Amino acid sequence: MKILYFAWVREAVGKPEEDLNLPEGVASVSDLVAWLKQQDTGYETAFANNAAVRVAVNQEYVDLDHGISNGDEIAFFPPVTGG
Amino acid sequence: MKILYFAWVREAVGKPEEDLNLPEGVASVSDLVAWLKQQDTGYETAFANNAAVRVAVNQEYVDLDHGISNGDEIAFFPPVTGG
Amino acid sequence: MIRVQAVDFDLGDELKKMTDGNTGIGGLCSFVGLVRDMANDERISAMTLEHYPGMTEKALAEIEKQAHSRWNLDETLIIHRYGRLEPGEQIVLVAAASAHRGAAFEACHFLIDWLKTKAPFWKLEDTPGGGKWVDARTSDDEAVSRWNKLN
Amino acid sequence: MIRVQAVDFDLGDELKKMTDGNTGIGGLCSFVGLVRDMANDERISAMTLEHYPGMTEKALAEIEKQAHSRWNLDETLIIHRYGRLEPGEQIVLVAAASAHRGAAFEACHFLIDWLKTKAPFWKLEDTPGGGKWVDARTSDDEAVSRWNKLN
Repeated sequence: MKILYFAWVREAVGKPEEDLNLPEGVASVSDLVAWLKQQDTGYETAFANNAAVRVAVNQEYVDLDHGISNGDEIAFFPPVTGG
Repeated sequence: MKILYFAWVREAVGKPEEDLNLPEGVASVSDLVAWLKQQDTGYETAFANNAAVRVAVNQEYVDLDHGISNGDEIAFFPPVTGG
Repeated sequence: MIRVQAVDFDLGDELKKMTDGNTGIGGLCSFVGLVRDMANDERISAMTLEHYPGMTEKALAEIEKQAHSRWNLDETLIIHRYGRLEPGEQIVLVAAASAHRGAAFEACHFLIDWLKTKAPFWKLEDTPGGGKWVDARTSDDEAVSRWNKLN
Repeated sequence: MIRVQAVDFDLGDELKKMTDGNTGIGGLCSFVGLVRDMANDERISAMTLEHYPGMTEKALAEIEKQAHSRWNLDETLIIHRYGRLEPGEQIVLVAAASAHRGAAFEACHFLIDWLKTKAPFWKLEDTPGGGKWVDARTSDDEAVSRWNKLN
């Protein structure tokens, strides 16, 4: 699966995107966040406050308990500020 | 004083404006309307329904009981429909 | 700024002039009214706008002043045409520029609602059945009344 | 129509194209968002807009679709820029054309309110203290919530 990061989430993680095989035991977005936070302090910073981060799976907004699978495009970003 | 007529009020009266000396006993807009209606059937048509006509004295909207004097510019017209 | 004129106006130029050189403006809201080819199921071949020179300018200036007293605005613009206009032609432009979009939107909406019930313009429509004076609409009175409540 | 682009747009041309040839349109409401030179009492020298290519277009298309399902509209337009923009530059244009002014105003206001909370754009401001990501505003959430009530 492909993971994308935008704005300050991207800066905290240190990269705009990465490809990943669905890790063992990861079935939802929140599972993925928990798993990422164990990999590197950048993710810990990015996901220090889940309420500050929005998630899209396959370019649709979803909640943290949304299920994910290997072909998905998952994006993490702050609340939007365009317009 | 100067009297102006617009839109269908103008068409009913048959002229866009006229100059008039304040007639004897005319102190308000409604006095003037009553006086005009005695002069010609065109005015009777124009003022058949007072609720359908708006009045401005010196280019400000006023009510029918508004006082008038000889130097005034008085305008009669339908509710506005611009924009 | 207010303008009452027979000639057409260039929408892009007019809007551009409102924001040029003022980098404090965050939002510009505008509304253009156009002549429709239909009204009350009748075909309109043209429209003639009559107005009350002198009072028109006073009424528009007062409407603009009211908008500035109610919202924090950098610029406002009202252009209203008169004379004969064909379907598709521009009748009126109102616009408001502000630091914030809420003020720009509300002021622009206010300008056109007030103009429609206060500015001395009258529309005569050319229909297959002859010239017809447009009736004032109750919905326009209702539209303006919501601004009165905010007084 | 929706467009996501780095280059500037010509406001007058874009609006004119929306009404050209359609004499059923009675009103065109538009809103342009511009880069301000100040934010939170800090001077802004420039702004960089990041977005999520792919999702941005989907979100804007959905916003436009929502507007057409709620109001009777002849045309809608959303143009949003990305990349580096300086104070005074145009960021976004939303516009709605309809037979009636009420629908044009409401739809236009709806488009920008929804865009501000749904379209994946993020602003990075260049301030004297360095680059700062703009925080989402509670007032934007409130602005969009009034449209949800109308569902």
